[in-house]
Amino acid sequence: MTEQVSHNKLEWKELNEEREAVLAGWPTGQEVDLEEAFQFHLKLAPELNFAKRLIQAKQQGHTLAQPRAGVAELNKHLELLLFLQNEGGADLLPTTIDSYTRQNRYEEAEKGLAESVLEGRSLLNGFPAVNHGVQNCRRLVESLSVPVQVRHGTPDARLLAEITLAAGFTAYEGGGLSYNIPYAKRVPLEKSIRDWQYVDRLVGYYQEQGVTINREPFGPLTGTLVSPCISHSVAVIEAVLAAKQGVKNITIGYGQCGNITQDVAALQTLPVLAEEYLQAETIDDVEITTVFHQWMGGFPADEAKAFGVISLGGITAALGQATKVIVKTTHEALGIPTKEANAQGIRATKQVLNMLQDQVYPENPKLAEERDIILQETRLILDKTLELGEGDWALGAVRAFAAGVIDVPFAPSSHNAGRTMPARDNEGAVRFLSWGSLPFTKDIQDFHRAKLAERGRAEQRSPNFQMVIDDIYAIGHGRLIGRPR
Amino acid sequence: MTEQVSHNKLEWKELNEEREAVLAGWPTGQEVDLEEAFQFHLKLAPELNFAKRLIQAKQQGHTLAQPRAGVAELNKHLELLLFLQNEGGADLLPTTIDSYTRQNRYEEAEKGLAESVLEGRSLLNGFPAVNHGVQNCRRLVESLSVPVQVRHGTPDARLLAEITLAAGFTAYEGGGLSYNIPYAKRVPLEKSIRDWQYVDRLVGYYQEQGVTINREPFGPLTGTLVSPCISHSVAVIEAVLAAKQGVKNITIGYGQCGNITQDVAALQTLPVLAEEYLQAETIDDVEITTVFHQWMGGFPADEAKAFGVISLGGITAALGQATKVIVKTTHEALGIPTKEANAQGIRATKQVLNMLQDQVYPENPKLAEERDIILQETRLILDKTLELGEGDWALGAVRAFAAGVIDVPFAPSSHNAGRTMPARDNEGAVRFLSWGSLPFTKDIQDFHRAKLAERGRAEQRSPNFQMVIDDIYAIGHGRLIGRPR
Amino acid sequence: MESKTLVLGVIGSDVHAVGNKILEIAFREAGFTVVNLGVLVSQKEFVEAAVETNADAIMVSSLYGHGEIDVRGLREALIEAGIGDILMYVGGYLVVGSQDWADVETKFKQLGFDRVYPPSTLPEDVIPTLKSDLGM
Amino acid sequence: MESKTLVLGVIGSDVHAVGNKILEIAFREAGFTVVNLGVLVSQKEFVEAAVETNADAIMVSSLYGHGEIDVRGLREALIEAGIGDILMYVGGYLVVGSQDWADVETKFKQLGFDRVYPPSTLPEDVIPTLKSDLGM
Ligand code: B12
Ligand code: B12
Repeated sequence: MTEQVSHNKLEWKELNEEREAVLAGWPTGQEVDLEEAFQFHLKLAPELNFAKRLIQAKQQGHTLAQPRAGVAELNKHLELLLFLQNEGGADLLPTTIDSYTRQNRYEEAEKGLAESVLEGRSLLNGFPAVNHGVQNCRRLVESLSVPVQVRHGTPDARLLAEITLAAGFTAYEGGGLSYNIPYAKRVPLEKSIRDWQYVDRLVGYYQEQGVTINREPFGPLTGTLVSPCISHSVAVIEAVLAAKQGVKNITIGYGQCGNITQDVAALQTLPVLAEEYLQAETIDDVEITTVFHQWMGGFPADEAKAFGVISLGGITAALGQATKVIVKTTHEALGIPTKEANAQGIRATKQVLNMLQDQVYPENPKLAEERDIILQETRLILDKTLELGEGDWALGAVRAFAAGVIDVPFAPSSHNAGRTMPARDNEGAVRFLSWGSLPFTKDIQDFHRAKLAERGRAEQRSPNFQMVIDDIYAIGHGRLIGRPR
Repeated sequence: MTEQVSHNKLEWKELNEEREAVLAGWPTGQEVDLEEAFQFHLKLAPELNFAKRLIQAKQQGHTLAQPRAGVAELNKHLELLLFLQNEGGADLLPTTIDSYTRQNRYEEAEKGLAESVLEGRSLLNGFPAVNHGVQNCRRLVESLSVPVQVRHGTPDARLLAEITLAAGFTAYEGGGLSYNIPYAKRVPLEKSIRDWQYVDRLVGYYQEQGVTINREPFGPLTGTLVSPCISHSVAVIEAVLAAKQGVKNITIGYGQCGNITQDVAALQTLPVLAEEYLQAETIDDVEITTVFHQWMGGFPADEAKAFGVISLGGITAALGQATKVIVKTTHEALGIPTKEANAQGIRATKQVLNMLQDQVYPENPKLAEERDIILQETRLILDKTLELGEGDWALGAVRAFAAGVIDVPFAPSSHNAGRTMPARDNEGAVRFLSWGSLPFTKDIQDFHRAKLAERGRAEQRSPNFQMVIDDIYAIGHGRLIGRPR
Repeated sequence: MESKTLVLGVIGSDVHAVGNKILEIAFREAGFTVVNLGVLVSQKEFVEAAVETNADAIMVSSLYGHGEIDVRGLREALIEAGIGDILMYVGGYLVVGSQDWADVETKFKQLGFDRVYPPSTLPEDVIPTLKSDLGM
Repeated sequence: MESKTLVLGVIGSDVHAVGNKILEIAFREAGFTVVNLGVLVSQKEFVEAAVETNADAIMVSSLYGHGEIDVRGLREALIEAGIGDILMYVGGYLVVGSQDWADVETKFKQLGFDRVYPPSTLPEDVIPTLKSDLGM
């Protein structure tokens, strides 16, 4: 595929043909009626609008708690969401989409749904919203008393967006980079970026009608030792790409790494960078909020230990003043959680959020240094990306991934260079053992080298790939750093 | 009772008569044979000695986890401790004594024990060690692979100490102030101080034979909004009193208040103050370690929320580098925990301790300010105490409590003035709404006034007793600060 | 309306003082005359105080788990003192561990209490019932 | 001793890549020739790769919960391709949610797998068995 992408705003009128094809992708596409959808949204109580709820929380300085959850059947899914709202005290709700839908395999999703009904248990790992269609999905929005978001992992999420937004969902996760590199193998970035521009343009169109939909690039990427500079770079690019299509309410995210100082620094720098690069594009009417994901890598199988990991995540979110936190469950290492386990994760999280509501991580030199490193690294990556794109962020992103200027560790995509290798330093912060082609200055390279050498000395081994493997298993085995045993 | 106390070392020889009377307090007293006990201790594996284990942890910079636990019957109690060691991963073990024994009501304890055997469930809230006697208790020490401590709340703990130390326990909690004021109503301080000097002298005598027993003043006192300056003052005085009797290994404690900065400052200042006042008495051969108690006040009844509170306590202990942390359970607000719930509390705590093992709370100006306040306040109290005691800490303590110079909130003792009233400030730190007769300077009084006025403004109410009541219920109801709702 | 007198205390070897202080304040604010015996209160002290103050009700707390043992015979002692039909409430952590609440309630009603309250009780959960039981 | 060839991959629409990368490295270090198909691998790709490389065993991963659906017919496809008796292992989170492991194991054995592994499996838990199954 040739590099046809650009970051320019799509003309709504020119999308008509494409929209028709998209909506024809599955029979439920015919249910989409934009005019009717706008009316529905405009009549929706303000407290059910995700974007408004986030702005309110940001102003109040509160951190909101949101679970992940989705099962195949509509009634069971609604029951699940009501349970998380009423018994869990969730401030925001999700609808997690199954993996067939994420790969646009609606036939397989249909089969999985049918079998789930038959067996009386979900054989799908999420809610197949496309198969359920607009009217069914609307039952969710109408039955809940907190806002609800679509969460998935779909490289081509156009039909899913058409259907769920028309159904009244007010937030939509994903992006052309973050829902490709960790979630696909061979989808070209040109294609996923363009498909997500469609989604962003659709959201921008809702915005033009006075309906604000929240958009959220997927922060954690592969969830496994992703350095802040990598995920921040992706988050900023997707924020710019979304804003270019008229999106006005964006939540940028970051997945907990485990060193509290690094995590707080990451949360603090995230909006700084987004606003800086938006402003450089002379965009200044976008509301930016942040999301912190509780540890996204391997979890301990023991539920009590999992509660420890979950609480540490909640505490870090509060101290770093994230606008919302995505909550894990004590079943993380066991399988898709029961609704009870899911509600427990929310309640443990809310207890610590509430207790720390009026506390922030105190400003200190180590925190400032960590912020400085993240800012420097991310700017190096982003500036190089823009240079490669000759001023165009979409083109730049494609070329940056091809060149390894952005390079996500452990990603399945063949369009990711895969030459970086992260490892924890002696205090558990995520550093680079190999930085591949990340455009780091010599100073920064030396910084990483020194940090890992320090750990190496403490462990009496030279920094190597075994450290990485040990780090991958560490939290699951009850520690942060994979020390030799 | 006239003020007969002094802090001088008791002559071992002169204790003989008293020891005989004490040992005659219950038939099992006759089992005590000091020579035999020393032999047992001297042969004990070093990893079973509580004092040695603490020194090791302090040197390594690790925080150890210790539960509370005790049931009436010996076999059930052993089973419980083995479970906490093997399934909970406890680094240190307790033996929590029942409340009849704590009031020296051995007859009632005997009845409770008999009924417990009959009913097949513990009717006592702890292990009646005196009734079980030396040889039975020794089975515990011999069956465990980590050190074990006696934990109780006994104003007159002489017989309990004779029996449990002879049985091979290597740590003993309590003190003449901390096991009187929160645990008794009418016991004169002169009496409890003298009775605890007996215990300390006994420990000192073991020390002279080469057997180091760890002593731990009870840090949290009433567990409810106790300002660090109060508990630090009591801890330092008891450390000095113990050291004067020849105790060489002391763990001083503090109960979590909930504002992380205040809690870390409290942990950091605790050994500073202890060493300062010990040195002023020219004592410099005492090994000081610290213990942090997870929140000691009312807990949430919901287990998931309780896990949040427990984890926050574990995290604070790690960031404040306590030598050990006393672990709560998710059954705290339900009743004496099952062994499973107890083990879960330990595992959640150990997960966060391990994850934060290589992280400390970063040095910062707010932390320094908090330390400074605690140091100033505690020194004012301690210096006034010594002045009242005319250079004698025992006498000073008695007079300080009488004068309200030391004054523990919510204490049941009639020897406590009860004129201080704590409340949380706008960030949740515990301050004074009324400081009664605490010898605070005008600056410090103004500091507390300003802090509570700030909260008052945020809540649009003037600081008053309703705030205190709201704060008492707050954590149980899912928050730290008792905001009006 | 004349004020009713309550005798308040934590029974046995129990030293949990915080709830007792809060109850004292709350009952007083609700218009009762409160005779608070504090913690570590024996059966004898409860009976004597009730007789001496001509009390309308006795409010027993037990938090530490031995309540089951400590309250046995209290109703009988009141009968003996000639005030056998005095209203008597109990509240707190009444047994060791967490047992089925219905069983605990039955057990303490059999032990002579008119009403039995779990530990999560707030003063406002009790006061209306107390007033109605006392015909206020 | 000649090296044995393993075909490795994560089946279906599953993108969990981390365990797959670790297994590749571990099997290689243990002396196997590893053909790693990565994530998002169809049954067809497994069969073709096994035939083409004359593989000794197929190692299927499924983490995302749809494994149960995705592996149906794989053994039959191998039979059809003439390598019906090839050794085949499966591991990961094989079903949605956490079900009784014995049931899961039985289910996947019926689906044609020689050995079935739960998610907590470490490479060192598998390699000895694999070597012995392959007569190494
Ligand atoms: C603070 C505390 C302490 C402090 C007490 C300081 C002091 N002198 O007051 C200290 C640390 C000294 C302490 C000691 C002990 N404690 Co304690 N303590 C607590 C804790 C954490 C909070 C209690 C509290 O103050 N709550 C706040 C007040 C406002 O609530 P409350 O006391 O429950 O009272 C309210 C209601 O119960 C109700 N209520 C109470 N009485 C009555 C009466 C009537 C008539 C009515 C209508 C209502 C009513 O109304 C009150 C106001 O809302 C509780 C657990 C919890 N709740 O989280 C354990 C707890 C009560 N303690 C317990 C125990 C066992 C002990 C010890 C034996 C030590 C041990 N083995 O762990 C010793 C006992 C010492 C003794 N001889 O009594 C257990 C009791 C277990 C059981 N019954 O199965 C508990 C439940 C903890 C646990 N899960 O193990 N404790
Ligand atoms: C990281 C992660 C992700 C990352 C993956 C990034 C990437 N591209 O690799 C992201 C965030 C993208 C992700 C996405 C999703 N995930 Co995910 N994820 C995880 C997580 C946290 C860790 C996985 C991991 O890397 N572990 C570390 C490696 C080393 O271990 P491993 O993968 O288990 O592999 C080892 C063993 O299983 C074994 N093994 C594996 N295969 C085989 C094969 C053989 C033959 C043998 C012998 C052994 C073996 O050996 C390996 C090495 O030790 C797990 C939960 C957990 N474990 O804590 C969930 C988990 C696997 N994910 C899950 C789900 C459902 C999803 C999603 C559908 C989203 C959702 N609904 O929540 C999507 C699926 C996307 C897709 N189409 O596949 C579920 C699966 C639930 C179930 N089966 O019931 C889990 C269990 C979480 C949960 N409890 O809900 N996920």
